[in-house]
Order: sequence, then C-alpha cells, then structure tokens
Amino acid sequence: MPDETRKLLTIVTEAVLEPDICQTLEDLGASGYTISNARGKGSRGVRDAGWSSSGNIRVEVVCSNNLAQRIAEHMRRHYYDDYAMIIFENDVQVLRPEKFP
Amino acid sequence: MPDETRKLLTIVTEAVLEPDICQTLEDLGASGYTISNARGKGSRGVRDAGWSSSGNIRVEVVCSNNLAQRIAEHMRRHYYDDYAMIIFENDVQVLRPEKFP
Amino acid sequence: MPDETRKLLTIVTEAVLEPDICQTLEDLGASGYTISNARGKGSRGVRDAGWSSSGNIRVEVVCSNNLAQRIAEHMRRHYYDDYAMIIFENDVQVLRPEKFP
Amino acid sequence: MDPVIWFFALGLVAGLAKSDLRMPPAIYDLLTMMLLLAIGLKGGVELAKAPFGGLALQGLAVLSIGFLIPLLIYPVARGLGRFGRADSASLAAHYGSVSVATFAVGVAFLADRNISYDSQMPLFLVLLEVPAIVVGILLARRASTNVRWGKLLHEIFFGKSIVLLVGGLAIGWLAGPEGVMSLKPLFFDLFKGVLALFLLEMGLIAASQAKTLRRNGLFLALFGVLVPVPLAAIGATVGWMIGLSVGGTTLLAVLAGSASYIAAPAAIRIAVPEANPSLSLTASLGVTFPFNIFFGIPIYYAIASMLHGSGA
Amino acid sequence: MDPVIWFFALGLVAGLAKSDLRMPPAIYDLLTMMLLLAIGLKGGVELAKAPFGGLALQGLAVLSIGFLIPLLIYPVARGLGRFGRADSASLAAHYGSVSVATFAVGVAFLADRNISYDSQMPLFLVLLEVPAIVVGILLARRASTNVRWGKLLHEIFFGKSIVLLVGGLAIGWLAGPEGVMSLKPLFFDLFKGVLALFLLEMGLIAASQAKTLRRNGLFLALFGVLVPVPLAAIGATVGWMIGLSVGGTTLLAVLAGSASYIAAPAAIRIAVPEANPSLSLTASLGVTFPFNIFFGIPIYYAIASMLHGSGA
Amino acid sequence: MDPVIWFFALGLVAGLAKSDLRMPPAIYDLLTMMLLLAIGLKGGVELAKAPFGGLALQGLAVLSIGFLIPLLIYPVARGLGRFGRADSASLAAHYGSVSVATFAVGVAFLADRNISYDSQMPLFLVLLEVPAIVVGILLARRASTNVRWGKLLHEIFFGKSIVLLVGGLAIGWLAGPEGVMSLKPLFFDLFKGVLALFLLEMGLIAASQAKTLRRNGLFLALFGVLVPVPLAAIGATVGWMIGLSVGGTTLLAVLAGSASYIAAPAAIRIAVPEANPSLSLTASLGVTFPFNIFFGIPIYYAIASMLHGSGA
Ligand SMILES: Nc1ncnc2c1ncn2[C@@H]1O[C@H](COP(=O)(O)O)[C@@H](O)[C@H]1O
Ligand SMILES: Nc1ncnc2c1ncn2[C@@H]1O[C@H](COP(=O)(O)O)[C@@H](O)[C@H]1O
Ligand SMILES: Nc1ncnc2c1ncn2[C@@H]1O[C@H](COP(=O)(O)O)[C@@H](O)[C@H]1O
Ligand code: NA
Ligand code: NA
Ligand code: NA
Repeated sequence: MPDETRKLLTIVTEAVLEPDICQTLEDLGASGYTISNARGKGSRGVRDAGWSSSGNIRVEVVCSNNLAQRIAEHMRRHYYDDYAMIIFENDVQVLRPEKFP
Repeated sequence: MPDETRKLLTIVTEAVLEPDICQTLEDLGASGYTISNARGKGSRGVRDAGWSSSGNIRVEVVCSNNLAQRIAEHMRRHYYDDYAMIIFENDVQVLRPEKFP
Repeated sequence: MPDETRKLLTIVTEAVLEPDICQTLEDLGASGYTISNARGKGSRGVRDAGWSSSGNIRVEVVCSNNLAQRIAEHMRRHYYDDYAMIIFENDVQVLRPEKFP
Repeated sequence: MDPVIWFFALGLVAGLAKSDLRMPPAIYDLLTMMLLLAIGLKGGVELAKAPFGGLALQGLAVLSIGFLIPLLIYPVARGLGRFGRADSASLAAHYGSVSVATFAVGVAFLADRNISYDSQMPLFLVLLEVPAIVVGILLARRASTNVRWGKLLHEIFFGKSIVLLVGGLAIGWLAGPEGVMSLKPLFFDLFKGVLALFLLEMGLIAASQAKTLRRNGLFLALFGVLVPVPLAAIGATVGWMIGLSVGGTTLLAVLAGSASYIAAPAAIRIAVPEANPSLSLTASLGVTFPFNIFFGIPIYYAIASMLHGSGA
Repeated sequence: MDPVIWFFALGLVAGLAKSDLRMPPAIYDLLTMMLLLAIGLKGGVELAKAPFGGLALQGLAVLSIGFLIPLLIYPVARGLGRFGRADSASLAAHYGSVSVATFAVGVAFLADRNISYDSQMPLFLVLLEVPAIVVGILLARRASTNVRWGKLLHEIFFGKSIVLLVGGLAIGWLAGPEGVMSLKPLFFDLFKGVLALFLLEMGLIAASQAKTLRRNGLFLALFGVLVPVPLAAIGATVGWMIGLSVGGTTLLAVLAGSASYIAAPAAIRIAVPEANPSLSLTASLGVTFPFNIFFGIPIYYAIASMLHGSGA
Repeated sequence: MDPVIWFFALGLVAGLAKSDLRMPPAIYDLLTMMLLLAIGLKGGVELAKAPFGGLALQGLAVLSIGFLIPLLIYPVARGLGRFGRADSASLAAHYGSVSVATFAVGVAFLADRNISYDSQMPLFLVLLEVPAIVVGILLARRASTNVRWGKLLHEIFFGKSIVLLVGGLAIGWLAGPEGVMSLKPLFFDLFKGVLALFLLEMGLIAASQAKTLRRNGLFLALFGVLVPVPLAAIGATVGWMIGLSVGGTTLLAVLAGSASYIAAPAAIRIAVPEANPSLSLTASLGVTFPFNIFFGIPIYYAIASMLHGSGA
C-alpha cells in the first residue's frame, strides 16, 4: 500500500438529512461516501432509530484535505446550529489514491 | 477546521452490554457517544446478530485524551475478562472542539 | 492504555463478498474482524441495501502493519477490479496489544 | 372499550416502566404500510360501489379546514404559549395536518358499533394531510425566499403515506368489491390485529416523549388536551354542513382534532430546522394522540350525533 | 406428527447444511411478540370466561417448582458435569426457568387432540420464569454482595416476555371473548403458521449451536436429553396434586421440563458474567428444545394421562 | 386485471416519482419466505393427494429446458447485443433460470379463473432454477479451471429459495391435506395479500433499474420484451408434450419465459465477477418481469389453450 494520505471525514447526524447530505457531497465533488445507521447521545439528547427517522446516520467520506475542509465548512454553516451533528476527521492511507481526488 | 485534536475511542463488544456502557460513559463524563450494530469474530468466537442479543455493538466516543484513558481503563477492569470486547483509539481533528471536553 | 500501535484496516465493499472475505481474513491470519452494514456511492454507482445483497458491508480489521499490507494486497488482486470496493488504513492504539498479532 | 386501545396502554406502561420491549423499525414500517393500504383499499372499494356527486365541492370545504386550523393554532401558541415563531408555526402545521393512526382507531370505533361512513373519507384524509404543512412553513418563513418549495411539495405529495393511501384508493376503485376479495384476508381481516400491534408501538413511542413533557410541561399538556375538541367541533360542523353521514361527520371531526406525527415532523424538520422538533412531537404524540383515542373519539361521535339530531 | 415440528427440522437441516437461509432479527422479534401476545390473550379470555378459585395456593405450588429445580440441577452439573460454580449455576437457572416456544408447541399439541387446559396456565408460565433465575444467581454469587438486585429484578420483571404475556392476559381478561373477536384473525387464526415460521428460525439457531456441542459434547448432550423427563415428572405430579386437568398437567410438565433461552441467558450474562454463555444455551436450545418438541411433549402427555388414570 | 398487479404498478410509479416509500429488507425477506413456503406447501399437499407416475421422465424433459435456454440466449446476446462473453453468459444464466415471483403471479392468475394445475409444478420450478446457472458459468469460463464448483453448487442448491421450496414441498407432502389445515390461514389465505405487498416492492426495485435502462437502453429493452414469448413457447410445447394440463402447460411456459433475479445474480456475481451485474438485472427485473405479469402470462395461457385445442 503506497503511503498516500487522504482525509477520512466522519459526520454523525440526523437520519432525516441523508438525501440533502448525499446531494451536497456530490455537488462539492466527493468521489463517493459510505453511510451506516447509528444511534447515540449528544448535546441534543438521545437519538435512537426506534422510530422512523428519529435515528442517526454516520457518513464517511475519503477525500483530499482541501475537500474535507470545504465539506466540513459547508456542514458547519448549513446544519450545525439547527441539527444534531458532530464532525471529525483523521488521516488515512488509501489503496488506489487516484480514486480519491 | 481548526487543528484541535481529540481522541476517538472505539469499543466493539456484546450487544447485551449497551445499557451498562451508556450509563458508564455518562457517569465518567463523556459529552456523547455513537453506537451502531455490528457482527464479527474474535478470540471469543463468531458473534452475529442473527438472533436477539447475540450480536455486537460498535461504540464511538470523541473525548479528551485524559477521559479516553479513564474510559478504557474502566472497560478493561469491568468487562475485558468476561465479555467479548476490543478497544482502540486514534487522534481525530474535531469541529467545535468545545463540544468535546 | 500503553502506546502500542496497530493498523486499523477498513474495507467497504459489496455485501455478497462477506463469506469470502471472512474466510480470507482467517486464512491470512487475522485474529478477528468486525463487520457492519452500510450503503454508499462510488465509482460503481449507488449501492443500497434496499434489496437483498445489493448493499455494502464495512469490514474492520485491527492487525500488525505487516498483515494489513498483505490483506490489502490480497484484496487488491482478487477483488478490486471486479467489485465495488475501497480500502484504507490508519494507526490506532490498542488495549491488550497481544490480542492483535 | 375497544381492546386495541388497551394495546396502546400496554405500550405506554411498558415504556414508562423502562421495559426492554421494542418494536423493530422494520415492523413499524410494515404495520404502517398495511394500515395505510387497508384504509385506502376499503375507501376505493366503497367509491367503486357507490359513485357520489358533489365531491369537488365537499373537497374544497375539507381543504379549507386544513388551511384554517393552522391559522387558529399559531396565535394561540405564540400568545398563550409564548413560543417563538418557528415553534408556533411547527405546532400549527402538526395540528392542522392529520394522524392516520387516530383515523384508524376511529374507523375501528365505528365498525364496532356498525356505523357506516361515507366512502370518500380516506380521500379527505389525503386532502387534509398537506395544506396545514404549507401554511405552517409560510408562517415560519414569511418573506424569506429560502424555502425550496418544489422539492418540499414533491416530498410531501410523494411521501409514503399519501402514496399508499392514494394507491390503495386507486387499486380498490379499479378492482371493485369482487377484485379485492382475495386481498381481504390480509388487509381487512387482520386490520384490527395490525392496528393493535401498531398501537402497542405507539404507546412505547408516546412513553419516550414523557421526559420532554416533564421538562416543558404544563403548557404542552394543556395545549394537547384542550385544543383537539374545538378543532374537532369545526370538523364536525363542516362535515354536517357538506352532508356527510353521522359516521362520516365523526371521522371528519377525528381528522380535524388529530395531529400529524409522520408527514408534518419530517417536512418541518427540513423546512423550519430552527423549530424544536420534540415540542410538536410531544404535544401531538405524547398528549393529543392518547387523549383522542381514549376520550376524543367518543366525544366527537357524540358531537356528530347531536348535529345530526340523533342523540348520543 | 404436527407439521409445525417439521419446520424446526427444516431449519435444522438448512442450518447444518450451511444454507444461506436467515430469518431477519426484526422478523424473529415480530414472531416472538405475536406468540407471547396470543398465549396471553387466549389465557386472559379463558380467565374471563371461567373464574377460578384457589389460585393463590396453586400459584405457590407452581412457584415452588421454580425454586426447587435449580437446586436439583446445580449439584448434578457440579458433581457429574464437573463444571465450575458459575457454569453450574447458569445451567440451574436455565433449566429452572421456562421456554415459551416449547409451551406454544405443547398448546398446539393439545389443540390438535382437542384437549382443553386450565385457563391459568399462561399465568403459571409467568410465575415460573423468574424464581430459578434468582436462585441461579444466588448459587453463583453466595456471600458476594456485588449483585445489583434492584436493577436485575426490574430487568427480569419488565423483560419483554413477561410484559407481553401479562399484558396479553390483562387485555384478554378485560376484553373477554366478545372483545377479542376482532383480534382473532391475527392472533388466533395465524397462531400455528406463526409458530411454524418461528420454529424454522429456532431450527436455524439450534444448528448454529452444533459446533459448541461437538466440542463440549457428550455431557451436554446427555444432560440435555436426560434432565427434562424427571423435571417434567415433577411438574406433572405437582399439576396433578393441585387439581389441574390432563391438559393443564401436561402443560405444567412441559414448563418444568423446558429450559429458558431468552430471559435466563440475558439475566445470567449480566449477573454471572464469568459463566460461559454458550454452554447453557447449547444444552437448552441445541439439545433440550428439540428433544422436548419431538419426544418430550408426547411423553409428558402420557405421564399426565397416567396420573389422571386415563391411560395414554 | 388481477389487483395484485396494480400493486406492482403502484410501486413502479412511486419509485419513478422518487417517493420515499421503501420496503425494509427484513420485510422483503419475510414476504419471499412466505411465498416460497406457500408454493412449496401447496405443491406438497397436491402431491400427497394425487400420486403421479412418469415423474422421472417429465423431470428430464423439464431439466432439458434449463440446459437449452441459455444456449439459445448466449449467441443472441453476443451476436445481436454485441455484449462480451461474460455479460452474454450472465444474461443466458438469468433467462435460463426462473423467477418465483412470476410463477406466483401465474398461480394467482390460474386461481382467479379456477384453472387447476399439475401438482408437480413447484417441483419443476426447483428443477429449472439450477441448470441454466451452471451452463452460464461454463459459457463464461470455458477452459478456465478457476471456478470452485463444489462451493458454488453447494451455494446454489442450499440457497434459500431451493431450501424453502423443497422444504415446503416435503412438509406439505408429509402432512397431507389434513395436516396443513392449521397452516392454511397464514400460508394460503394470506397468499394474495402477501403477493400484493411483494409486488409493491418489486415495482420499487424495478423503478430503480430505470436509470440503467435509460443508459444502456434500447437493446436491453427489446431483449427483455422479445425474448420471453419464444422461450415460453418452448416451455408450453414441452409441457404439452409431457402431458401437463392446460394450467400446468401455462405455468411451465411462465417458468421458461421468466428470468431469475435472486439465485442467478448471486451465483453469477461470485463466479463471473467481470460481468456487469446491472445489465442482467435490468433486463430481468426492469423489463421482463413487468412484461410477463402484465402481458406475458395471458399470452402464455392463450398458447397453452391453443396447444390443448381448447381455444383461448
Ligand atoms: N462525544 C461524542 N462522541 C461520539 N459521538 C457523539 C459525541 N457527541 C455527539 N455524538 C453523536 O453525534 C450526534 C449529534 O450530537 P449532538 O449534536 O451533540 O446532539 C449524537 O446523537 C451522537 O450520535
Ligand atoms: N483483530 C480484530 N479486528 C477487528 N475486530 C476485532 C478483532 N478482534 C476482535 N474483534 C471484534 O471484537 C469482538 C470481540 O472480540 P473478542 O473479545 O476477541 O472475541 C469480536 O466479535 C469482533 O467483532
Ligand atoms: N470517496 C469515498 N469515501 C467514502 N466511501 C467511498 C468513497 N468511494 C467509494 N466509497 C464506498 O465504497 C463503495 C465502493 O466504491 P466503488 O468501488 O468506488 O464503487 C461505495 O459504494 C461506497 O460505499
Ligand atoms: Na388536525
Ligand atoms: Na424448566
Ligand atoms: Na426462464
């Protein structure tokens, strides 16, 4: 595995935002994303998928550092105040770096 | 995204522990946690959610280095010997660091 | 938590590969793995678990750097061309490092 | 009392006692789907049997309820409740829209008493679902041009509850009484049982709202209990005026007095994100829903009977 | 043989042959829920029809079985099985508690033969679920004051199986035979079919225990096959002494001879974590459950018939 | 038209209109399971009622269809469709194998018209599922010895659809008409309703294939519409020659004219990974399946009637 580094950006937020966030990621130019269902607790209380869209999703994007900053900034501006959401990122080494511009 | 670093602590363990672990995390002072369902294999054999609580959960906590050590230590002492469990952690950069004391 | 470092290798791929990948990981000597269901989008289009095995899985393996390279290489050779798949890895600190040879 | 209502009570008790009883989300979805399709199919078959006139006019009258209610609720929430604009608009949207589960319990209530109702009621259920949400969003947004109406209306109109209701209506109408015979065992015979399981889950969900209630408390509780009856009275009056039967008048009262907890929360969460979603949900699901199924429906039936001069 | 049992065999074969057949957990939950509610509702209706006396005394007798069995099992597991204290206590808890699925197959067995049973049996099912778990934990913990009994008892008493059984009983009793008519299609008519699907999944699960069996093998297999009959004989004797009918006596034998695989594993995993959970589960689910549904129930019926002097 | 088919249309419309209507995967699995078991059980009961001779010979004739069809499809896909070897072989496997959902709609079609069919039809469904997949893999792999046949055949033979069909057949046969009476409410009475819900989801899935269709377009659409009828004609002819009734002949035509979307995609994805899975799936599920349930089945019935000289 070549030591080529990308950012792994992880967003945990409300399930109801899934369509919007997918659209946003495409618009900003991410080459892909991975989503799984989650539940949790944070400053906005307990969120559990027991009932329809009251659960969380966990979105992961592998991308360049630059794109990661832009995505994070977009999320912060559009969703951070009104929705349950956390964002964090870390470096990962990727196979086939050309897949993640 | 300001380069403010926190720990991301990940625990993979038996689903039956979920209520206990949530309580523990709150007691130790974590500002939140994220949980998703998982299956897997380890030293205690295959664990699959095919049936009621025989599956695993995957718990993530973003917190200070200090708190991460205390949580890990607590888990090690109370659960590590008797339950299927692994724990690992890595550095992450977070948005709104004040959310994760 | 002792500062003992391992690799966390993450594979996102088609759900239909789950049995094969579990077998491979065991054959290559991984001490365990964790799997959860996911959906997503990449170069091979949208993949959603709406219907039987059309979804993704997210496989995590904690292991030595050496083993991580071998797993990644095996995946690259056997699956990367024909299946939807991404692979990335990062360093993690583990509790009980002897569990992850 | 109809035994299905005890299932709600069971769920409520289990939830409040922190039982580990849970209904998997997939099962909740299945039950919802079956209820919506069953209501639609039944309505469609009735429409096929007895064609009706004057539907357009009746429909307009019903629609007007959907526009009126949120305009009545909003000032109450702002003035008496001292809620902000967003939260008041959200409450207005929830109470102007309707609850399918309450409607289903109303249908079961009438069936138990062998009271028939007008075949167009499921259609009116559909008509009442949308307008209040639009009015609620307008109340919150006013001048702001930030709402993507196209996308939003598409999401509401093609939301699963409307698709399944309208789809069921269409299939029932196309297939007619003969055609749906083979679907009867699943959709009609199991209706009460499915409703029972659904209400069990509703009880569990309502219990999970109790915490919010304890905190934000008194006003929401009063609001949730006091608002439905006057709203239902409006519905009953309109129903009586447009010539519905006692059963139909009761159901229109039920619709007017019920509050949405599926379509409205989803739409408002997207269009009015600054509204606190748990306020409206707690009032609608934690207070008004139980009030309606335990006390409201019999009251609304009494009102309808009185209007029709048949005593209660 | 009752066809529902073949569904268990089908699941077992599919599991052993490593078929990719799986029952989604959500469906397993739905089926469990329907079985528990159906058993409860049926019992409640019967209770409403025929009020009974002497329930308190009968209940005490039944409770005593729950306290007795684990005390009999523990020394066998420690002495003959050479298991440690924790594992022995865990086995004791599992075999002292009861299996709802086995009870359901017993009910189906009696229904096939038109044998009625006493209306209080579902109540006894509830009574037998808890005591053995408490005794098992005491056996494992002794002096240790480390068990949080309050939390634990709450979890057992408000565990979903007891909530649904007791809830079903209460609703059935409140609604009476008339009231539950509308729930009959879902809960009673589908009972056997739901049981069949449930047993299919049980077969798949039992097959997944086969590996453990191959490893820890002989003793567990012998234990799982030899223990149920004497335990059931105790149950049958008590049932006969407290005046149950042949059907009731059979079902009390079934309860005594069955081993828990829902309530006990969950509680023991938390309270006695050092016990190996797969030992008890394999014995209970991989051996005793199939033994009971294939061979045990007919034997227990024969015992009950003999005690009642009616021949088998 | 049979109302269940409107459910497919409803799903299709909802999917194309981008409604948020979704069927949870767990429910899809439950519905599939119920359909497969119901078809198997029904066949098994019929087999138990009326033992038949010459099954071996009939079976061979049916098997030969499974080997023949992929050999006919492959050159068409390569020559006319200009697809590569892997994609052509994949199409051959999909169209040679069969669709249980189409069979179920065929069964419902016959039931509506009170036309009986030969009891061995579910057995033939099983026989036709596998051979074409094997031929398809051979066509793609040829000399290559890279296929792990043992593993692959195991996966196909113990795949859930064959396990449930054969298991249902065996249980129905063992239990006989009397024995399955208690399973009737779930498996037989609800059949049409379950099929309706299943087709709703099939419509949603078919809609999700529309994008691929728009891209790869014309050939797939033509292929999916034009191929079924000749294939079905082969099936009808064989059915007529081996002495099936009009109903049985119709169903064998349905099987021959239908394309797999469960067993084949899974097996081909593993054994011929370089084939583009969405090509075959789009043709099979997005074009041929709707074509068959709307137009194909009546046509195949007409062909069968003609062959039997009974006019359509
Ligand atoms: N400290 C944390 N560690 C891990 N996950 C968190 C944390 N805080 C919040 N979350 C997750 O992020 C979601 C939204 O957080 P919040 O906006 O704080 O309510 C929660 O429901 C959790 O799933
Ligand atoms: N090397 C590993 N990599 C990833 N996950 C693991 C690993 N080992 C164990 N796990 C996960 O942790 C759970 C408990 O592990 P154990 O206590 O070793 O049985 C397993 O069921 C897996 O889900
Ligand atoms: N840039 C990305 N970030 C996160 N996940 C991705 C990314 N690209 C692809 N994936 C995931 O990996 C799967 C396979 O990717 P692909 O082979 O590119 O189609 C997708 O379905 C996504 O779940
Ligand atoms: Na309303
Ligand atoms: Na017992
Ligand atoms: Na075919």
